[in-house]
Order: sequence, then C-alpha cells, then structure tokens
Amino acid sequence: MTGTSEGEESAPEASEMGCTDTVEVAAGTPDQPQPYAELGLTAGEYRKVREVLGRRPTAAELALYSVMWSEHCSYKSSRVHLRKLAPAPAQSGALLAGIGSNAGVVDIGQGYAVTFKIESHNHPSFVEPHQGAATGVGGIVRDILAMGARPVAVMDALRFGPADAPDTGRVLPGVVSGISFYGNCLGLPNIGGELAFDPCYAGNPLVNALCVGVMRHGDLKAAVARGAGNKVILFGSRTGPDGIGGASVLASATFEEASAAKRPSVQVGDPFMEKLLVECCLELYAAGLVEGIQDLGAAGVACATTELAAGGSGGMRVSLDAVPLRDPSLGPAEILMSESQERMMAVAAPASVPAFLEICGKWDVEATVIGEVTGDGRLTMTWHGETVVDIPPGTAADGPVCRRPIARPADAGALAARDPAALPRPAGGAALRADLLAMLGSADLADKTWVTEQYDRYVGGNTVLAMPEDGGVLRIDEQTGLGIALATDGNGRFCRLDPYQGTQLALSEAYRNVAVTGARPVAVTNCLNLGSPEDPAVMWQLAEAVRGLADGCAALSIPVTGGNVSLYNQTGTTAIHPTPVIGVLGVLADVRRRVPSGFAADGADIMLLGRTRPEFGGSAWAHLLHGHLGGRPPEPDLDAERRLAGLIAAAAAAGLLCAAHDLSDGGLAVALAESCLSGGRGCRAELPGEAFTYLFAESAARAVAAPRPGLAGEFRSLCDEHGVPAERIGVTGGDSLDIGGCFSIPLAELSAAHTRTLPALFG
Amino acid sequence: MRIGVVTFPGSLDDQDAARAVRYAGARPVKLWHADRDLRGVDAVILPGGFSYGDYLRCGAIARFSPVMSELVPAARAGLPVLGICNGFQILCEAHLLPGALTRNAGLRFITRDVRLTVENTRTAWTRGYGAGQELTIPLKSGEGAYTADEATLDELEATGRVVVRYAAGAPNGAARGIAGICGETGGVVGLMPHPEHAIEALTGPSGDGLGFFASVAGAFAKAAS
Amino acid sequence: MARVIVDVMLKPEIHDPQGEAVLGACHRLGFGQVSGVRQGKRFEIEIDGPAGEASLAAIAGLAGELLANPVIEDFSVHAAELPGRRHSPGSLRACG
Amino acid sequence: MARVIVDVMLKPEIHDPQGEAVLGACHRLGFGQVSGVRQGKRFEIEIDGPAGEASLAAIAGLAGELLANPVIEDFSVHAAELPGRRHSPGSLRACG
Ligand SMILES: Nc1ncnc2c1ncn2[C@@H]1O[C@H](COP(=O)(O)OP(=O)(O)O)[C@@H](O)[C@H]1O
Ligand SMILES: [Mg+2]
Repeated sequence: MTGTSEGEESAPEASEMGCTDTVEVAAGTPDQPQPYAELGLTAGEYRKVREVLGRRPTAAELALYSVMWSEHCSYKSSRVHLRKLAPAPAQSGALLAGIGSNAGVVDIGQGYAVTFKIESHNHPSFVEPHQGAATGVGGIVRDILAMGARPVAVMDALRFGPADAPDTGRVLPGVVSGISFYGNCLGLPNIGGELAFDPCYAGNPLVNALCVGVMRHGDLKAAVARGAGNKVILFGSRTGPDGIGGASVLASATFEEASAAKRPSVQVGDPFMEKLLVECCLELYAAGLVEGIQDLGAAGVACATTELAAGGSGGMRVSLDAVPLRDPSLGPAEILMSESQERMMAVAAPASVPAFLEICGKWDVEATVIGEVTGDGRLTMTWHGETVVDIPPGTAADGPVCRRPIARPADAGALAARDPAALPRPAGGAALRADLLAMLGSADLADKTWVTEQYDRYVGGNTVLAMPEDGGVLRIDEQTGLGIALATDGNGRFCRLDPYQGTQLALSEAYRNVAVTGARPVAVTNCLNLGSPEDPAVMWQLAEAVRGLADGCAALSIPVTGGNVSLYNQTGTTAIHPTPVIGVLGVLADVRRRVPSGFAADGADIMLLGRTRPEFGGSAWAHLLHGHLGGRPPEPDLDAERRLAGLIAAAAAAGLLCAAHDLSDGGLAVALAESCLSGGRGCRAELPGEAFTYLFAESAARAVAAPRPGLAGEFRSLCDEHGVPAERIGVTGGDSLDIGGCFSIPLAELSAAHTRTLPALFG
Repeated sequence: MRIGVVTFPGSLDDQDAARAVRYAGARPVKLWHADRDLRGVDAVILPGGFSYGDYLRCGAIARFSPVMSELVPAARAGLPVLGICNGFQILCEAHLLPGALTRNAGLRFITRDVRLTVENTRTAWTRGYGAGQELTIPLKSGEGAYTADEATLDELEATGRVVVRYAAGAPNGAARGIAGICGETGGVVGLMPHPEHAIEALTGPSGDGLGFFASVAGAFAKAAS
Repeated sequence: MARVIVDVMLKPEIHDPQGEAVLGACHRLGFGQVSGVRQGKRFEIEIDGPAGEASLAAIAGLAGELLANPVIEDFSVHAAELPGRRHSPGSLRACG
Repeated sequence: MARVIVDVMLKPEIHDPQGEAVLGACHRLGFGQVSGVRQGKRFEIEIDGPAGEASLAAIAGLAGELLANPVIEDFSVHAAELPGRRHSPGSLRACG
C-alpha cells in the first residue's frame, strides 16, 4: 500500500525557517510589501484580492490567486466573448455536459457518450519542444480522463515558422518526437491533425493537442467536492519544482520576459505514469469509489483544490504537509503552484478510502489523503499546523473579468484592397502543371508521412481511418460497428483577412472533413490561438472569431462543447495570424460504411460537388506561389455545407461511394492529386470551366466523390434530392493525373514531388 | 483452447492481442504481471507496448516480473510463447531468444505497413502459413533493429530460425533483414511487426496476421480432436 | 588521437522518470540500499590530436550546442584516462 | 550516503546509430577534429553507506543484471569523487 494518512508529518525541512506567512501573520502585517507584480497580478487585481479577504493575502494565497487569475486559468480577457458560445437548446440536444466542465460530453447513442477537447501547449513547446509537446498531450488526456471516460485517441494540430528556417529545424522535430513519445507510450492512437507553416509562427509555434474519450452514459464524473467528511486524495506523481510560476509566466507573458527574467524549470512528462494513472482511475470509477475528480494541469494543486471546492457546495480543508514531494525543500506557495505532471485529485467517501488506496497500490500509483470536504464554504490549507490559506474558493476559481478595448486592425482596409486578382496567372497547360507540382511539393501541402509515421495509429485495434484521410475514424462498438469521426482545421490566412468568416471556414472545413468519411457531424471543440489581449486589434480578432464560431455552429445546428484560449502568441509586438483551430466530432452508425479518400478502384465516375467561384484571397496558390496575402477569403456557405454533409452521409449509409475527398487548400487540383496518390491510381478529368479557377480556387462547401461503378445514377438522384450541385468531371484509372486539355502528370512524378519535401527538410 | 495474454504495467496491445485470439477462435485469458500464475493456459502472448515505460531498455524491467519466473521454465518445457514487439524484446532480455533489439537506424519511431516473408512454417505460430508466403503487417517501434553477433546470426540462418524477414529491406536497420526469430524448438517466437493489427481489412492493412493466432489455435484444435 | 568523455545529466531540479523507473526496479530486485538513481547520457568522443585545453574547450562548445539540451541538462567534459580504453564488463574503477 | 557511477556503452562491434548521427552533426557544425562518437548511458546511483568494495561489487551485480544488457553492452562502475557533486554547465575536468 502506498498511501499515507492525512496529517502524517513528513519530516518538514526547515525551508521556511520558522517564518511561515500564516493567515494570522498576514492579518497582523497589513503593510508588508508583496511581489504581486512579479507573480503577474496587476495592482488592481492585488487590491481586489485584499478586498475579498479583508486583509493582505499570505504568500501562499498570493501564489494561489496569481495562478488562478492568470489569463491561462481565468480566461479573464476572453470570458465575456466566450459566453456567445453557449449553445441554443436546439443545438444542445445530445449534450450531457457542456462548456464549463473539463471537457464537453456528447451522447452518441446505444448508451455511449463521447468527450473530446483540444488544448494548446504553444509556449512550453517553443522553450523545450520535446517535453513541451509531450506534456501537452499528457494534459489534455487527463482532462478527458477526469470526465469519467477512457481516452481512446489523440490528434495534433501543429503550426511552425517557415519550413526551412533554422529554428523550425529545432522546434518541429522536437515537437513531433514529443507527441510521438508521449502518445505512443500511453497507447493512444494518433488519428489525425494538421501541419502548416507560416512566417507568423516563427517565434511562436502552435502546438494544439486533442484527446477523445468514450464512456457509458452513467459513467460521467464531475469536478466537485461534495459531502462534508469526504476525503480528498492526491494521486499520481510526486510534486516537484516543475514549471513553478509556469502558469503565470509561461502561459501569460511574452517570451522576452520569460527568458530574460524568470525562465521556469521545464516540466518533464512521464507517459508510463500517465498510463498507470489512466488504468487506475478507470478501475476506481468502475468500483464506484469516486465522488468527484479533477485533473492537475496548469496551476496544479492550487487549481484542483479551488475548482473542486468551488464546484461543491461546502468547503475543503487541506494539509499541504501531506502532499508527497519529490523535492523536500518546497514550501507551501511552491507546492500550490507546481505543475508536476501526471497527478489527479479525487474526492472519496471515508469508507471507500481503503479500497481506493488498494487499487492505487495495485497500479503502483502513490496516493495520499491530503484533506477533507467541510461544510463551512471555505478553502483552508495548513502547513506545519498553521493556517496558510483561508479563502472563499469561488473568488479564486471565477477570477476577474476584463472588458478589454477592441479595435479593428488599422491595416484591415489595406489588406482587403490587396486583391489576388492582380497576380499573374499561369497561362497554358505547362504553367498550370508546374504550379500544381510546386504546390504539392511545398511543405504545407506535401505528404506528411515524415511526421505521421512517428505516431502509432494502430494501437487499440479500433482505428478505421487515420492519416492521410480527411478525418480519423474509430470503431467504438465491435458488435454494432458504432463509430466516431474527428477532424481539426484552422486557416490563419483566412482568419487574418477576416476572423469572422475565417473561423466559419475553419469550422466548415472540419465539418466537411468529418462528413466526407460518411459521418454525421454532431459537436464542436475549439482552441483560439491569438496574440496579446492587450492589443485592441487582437481583441477584435478574438471577438470576431467567437462571433463567427457561434453563428456558424447555430447555422449548422451543432453545439460547441468546450475548448481553450491561448493568448500572447506573439513575437515582440507582432501577433500571429488569429488561428482558431476547430475540432468537429461526427458519428457513424456503422464504421463498415466509412468512405476513404483515395481512388481505390478503376472506372469510377468522379463527381465534383458544390459550386466553384474565382476565390483566391488567402488561397494556397496565392501564398505558396506569390507570397501573397490579401483580398477577401472565400465566402462561407454553411447551408451548402449542411446539404453536402447530409448527401454524403446518406450516400455512405446506402453504400454508394467508393471514395470522397473534401476540397480545401489548393482546390480541386490538389484534391485530385491526393486521391490519386492515396488510392494508388490515376484519373482522367475534364474541367467544366476556366481551368485556373477550377484547378486552384478554394471555394467552400465542395468535395469530389466517386460513386461505385454502376451506382452513379443513384448517387446523382441523391445529389438532386439534397440540393447539392454535382457535375461528372472524370473517371478513375490509369497511372497519371490527366486533366484534359491542360496537362498530364505520371503518378511517379506526382508522388516524388509530394513525398520528398519533408524528408529533405528534416532528415 | 485458452491463450494467455500478459499485461505488464505499460502494456498497450494486450486488448488487441486478445481480440486476435478471439478472431482465431480461441479463448483469451488475462494474465497479470504480478501473479506467479499462468492459469493453466495452452499458450502465452507477450503483447506490444512499453512495459515499465521502457525507459531503461525495452523489456529490461519486465523480464523480472513474477509472471516471467513462471513463464521462462514453462517456455523451456515447450509452452508456445509469442512475443510481439515489446514482447519480443522481453523474450530477448529473458534469454529465451538470442540477440537484442536496438534503436532504429533512423533514430525515429516508425509506424509502417511492411511486407514480410514467412521463412519458417514449422513453428507453433506460423504453421498455418505457406513457405515463402508474403504478409503485409504493421511495424511500429522505435527500438526494433534486431542485433546479434555474427556467430549467432549465422546459426539462426543455418538452423532455419529466422521466422519472418522484411521482404523489401528492413526499415529499421535490423541485421540481415530479420523481423522475427524462434527458439530452438519453435515454440517460442518473437517478432517486431504486429500481426494482431492485421486481422481484418477494417482496422488494419490486411487480414494477413490472423495466421499467427490461427496457427497455434489450429494446432490445439487438431491435438484435441 | 585522444578520447574525450562528455557526461550529460538532467539538471537536478528536472524530473527524471527514467531514473525513477530504474530505482523502482532496483528495489523490486532486492537492491534496497539504492536510494536514488538519475539516468543520463555518456558520449565517448575520439578526436584528432591530443586532449589539451583547446580541444576540451572545443568539445565543451560542441556539448553545449549539440550533445546537451541546456534548457534541461548539465554536462561535464573530461579527457579519458586511456585513449582507446575499452570498458570491460564489470570493471571496477575507484577513480572519479 | 555515497554516489556510484555506472557507465554503460554499446560493445564496440555493435552498430551505434546514435553515435553516428552525432558524428555527422559534429561535422556539419564544423567540428572536423571529431573522428568518432559513441553514445551510451550514465547512471548516478545514490547508496546508503559508503562506496566501499562491497557496495561497488553489489552495484556491479546490479549493472550486469539490470542496467546493461551483456549481449550488446559493456559497463564500468566507479565511485563518484564527490558525493552530491552537481554538474555545472561546461565544467571541465581533466581527471578521468
Ligand atoms: N474557446 C472556447 N470555447 C468554448 N469553451 C471554452 C473555450 N475555451 C475554454 N472553454 C471552456 O472553459 C472551461 C475552462 O477551460 P480550461 O481551463 O481549458 O479547462 P481545464 O481547467 O480543464 O484545463 C472549459 O469548460 C472549456 O471547455
Ligand atoms: Mg481540466
């Protein structure tokens, strides 16, 4: 047995030299200066803490409030805007838990529920790419675990500076190896993600990780400390000096400050411990021993205790001496702020404690009772027998709300006026051919095997579709074939041009990626990556992105179930492109009906679905061939997206399709090339109009679909029924991509252009 | 018949191995690393994963588990044992198989569907295959390069103990393209690629891997009839 | 020809799950007297010319740039006592 | 309390892709005087009691059984000169 009982004194090191800043001391020394600014609190916030407490905070309380009120934990700048995302009742029918929980939970039928969420680990991944990305995966997995679910898969959405920049050569391989190391070692298949490059991410890569979990309806867990007398148990890794100050420094300040003054120690991930923690938690849940549970992420014990206490009705008393330490010199403030990984906190009835500790012992997971639930509505903590924290937990958990100034960026007009129509267009087949090969060979559109080969996509034995498919598909139930599909998408260029429409385009794309697998999209998660909220232009981007997402989800009738906001993504005064990354979850009644993206059969008609317009603002063609960003992004058409998704779901369920692939970056030309390469066969196509526009425009709500030979007529009628414009543009087969009247590219040449780029860059 | 699947702390493909056993018509039996008990099973699978995190060396710590103290003598006495990936590493560390698995040549973890040639169809786990049959099965490992001294390699070759070989060159730098080997009697087999991830086209690149499980199950079915 | 050794260890404040896993295994194997383990890397580097101050300084530069990750690791550099010496299994040295 | 060091290196005849990768990187970074690199592991082991002959022998046993795989690796064991010594970045030692 590894547990010890509450209050068992663990030989206190004389770290505080007998001068612990207790509540009593604080009350008697109101004028003692405190380093609130160094901890990231403003003078106003510090005053607010004093007001709430009716005295100055103790050192431990100051640490606690500073991390809880950091941008990262409190969402103080974004909260007023995020309220718009609360779904209307019509959207939220299938929601079992929504925004406000660790992760939203969606009913997918047959008694199953799915929980999923995406979170950023951008700044830690810049400082230490391998460990930063690894612990990013670990953190989001614990969020899913805390909902009562078994984590079943991960995804990663990555954005870096220019592919050939030296720092990208440092950051990218490290990030990928970190995700690979942690996810593989944890046994979670990686079923998809993104990889994009843009100079705006050079000093500020984006590392967003998504985890999805599955549970039975009755298994839902909540982060609440209920029932006076119930015990609070901390279990998992010991608490060490990892990332102390990380919550406030790493996640809320700019890099210059962080590296100059207070570079915090890096958190190191232990996926083996996380695997034990996952199995241990699931066994504790199954045994009915858990009344409430919370993962420890940013702000560690401070956050877990305040959120559990604030979630319940009573209060909580904690003995910080009982927290098992890896470094015995840590004091109360450091224990509260430590971001040591692979820890969870649970509330259990006293009678359950022995069984709880026994299960932890079975999994070699150290577990310690550190406190209990009380009825006094206070969160109190003791250190060496003296009270060092005594606060109303809600005041720390809720945090301040800032209504920051908002202003449309000064360059918005000029940017919109820079119309891509003025760019020189490729004239003639040879030029079109060269442009396509250049695009396919660019790091953005190149084959991503160099990355995805480092991820285990097979573990678990339920992966039905994964990279390079549009969406990842997992089997949930072996008997019925019930399954889910997931995709994440974001497009910083579109959002830079218009964050409202750009966000809707990201939503549309993720929705469409899920739809083309044959799944019915049911829910949305999101990670809003933006610059400094102190910049009114960034706040405008945030407000517009949220408004776009809210309106988009209402139009598609699917709820936002949760997400994450990452601010201060900038280098100096230059913010990244606003980059909301949107994750969409879909459901397949039977995964045996899933639709792959590759042309895997000869002689199938190729249908172009949707309407193509000369839309090039923010397009891959303008960016990759001309380094151009300007004009208007493509027009989102959510109604058309909905019809397209309905069509493919119906066609897939009826078994009409052998392939479907959505059109996005690089338009039809890139989509056809990808379907040829992943299916291992060519195709012949005739363009229904002006070649350049048909090949490279990025109009939304489009896909190519290949009905099974002999079923094209049926598929056509279904297109009419769903009101989706459909045109037969060609047929699969042969060993080249042949665009009638334009060009022909042998598959071998296409494949070489597509596959050599990333290995050449990263070894 | 009953086939045991051992779960070590950090085992990941134990569910998958159990599913493969089921698909092959046999009954999977869970074995726990901390129990000195094989529960009377007819064969044992050591599944893939990262036992004890594999931080020291793959399989180095798992080798000392209580269950291994039962398994090693049982295997020496003829109990069929299949080690997949981490299981192969454990068998080598436990000296049930010669040689060792070292870092991939490219130093990166590789997940790739590889083609294998079955070279030995006399083992308990491969007798259902045809000699020279090609299989497409996923490989997923970071320390998968099989290594042994030249004398051992020569002996493995001479005695037909190379069970499966990479058909198109080893993607990880394995000596002589060796993907899997067997012990002296053919009851103990270890391989780096994952046959349990190739038991149906829905979730794998093929159904080619099912033969490993069907071989051992079929052998027992025959013996029982 | 000389041999220079670079030892790279995680900084003391950085969590070392590898070392912890080994420590746990030591205890299970009955080596109860072991109270802590840290696992790091050792590089044996052959250089042209002698292992004088200049070479050691160059190797230290290399270590800081390539062999160690200064964000989480410390390193030390020293000349090997016997260029070309091979570690033999179980050799006991009382040097440091 | 004492500290014992166990160095584990791949046997010379075993291919060392990590060492080779480091060698290649050395040359790319302009450290042309480096002619060979082998990468191994270093364990810093804290033991209760002094690092006398008996302890070193016990640790050698541990190394042979657990820390090194004798099929592919050699190891050596020695007492650390200063128990509790911390590696500082770039410290140069001429000992060995
Ligand atoms: N962009 C967003 N959209 C919707 N909900 C969000 C967003 N960002 C954060 N949330 C929600 O706010 C809550 C707090 O988020 P977070 O701090 O990331 O959770 P945790 O405490 O589990 O890490 C969660 O319910 C999360 O889903
Ligand atoms: Mg959480």
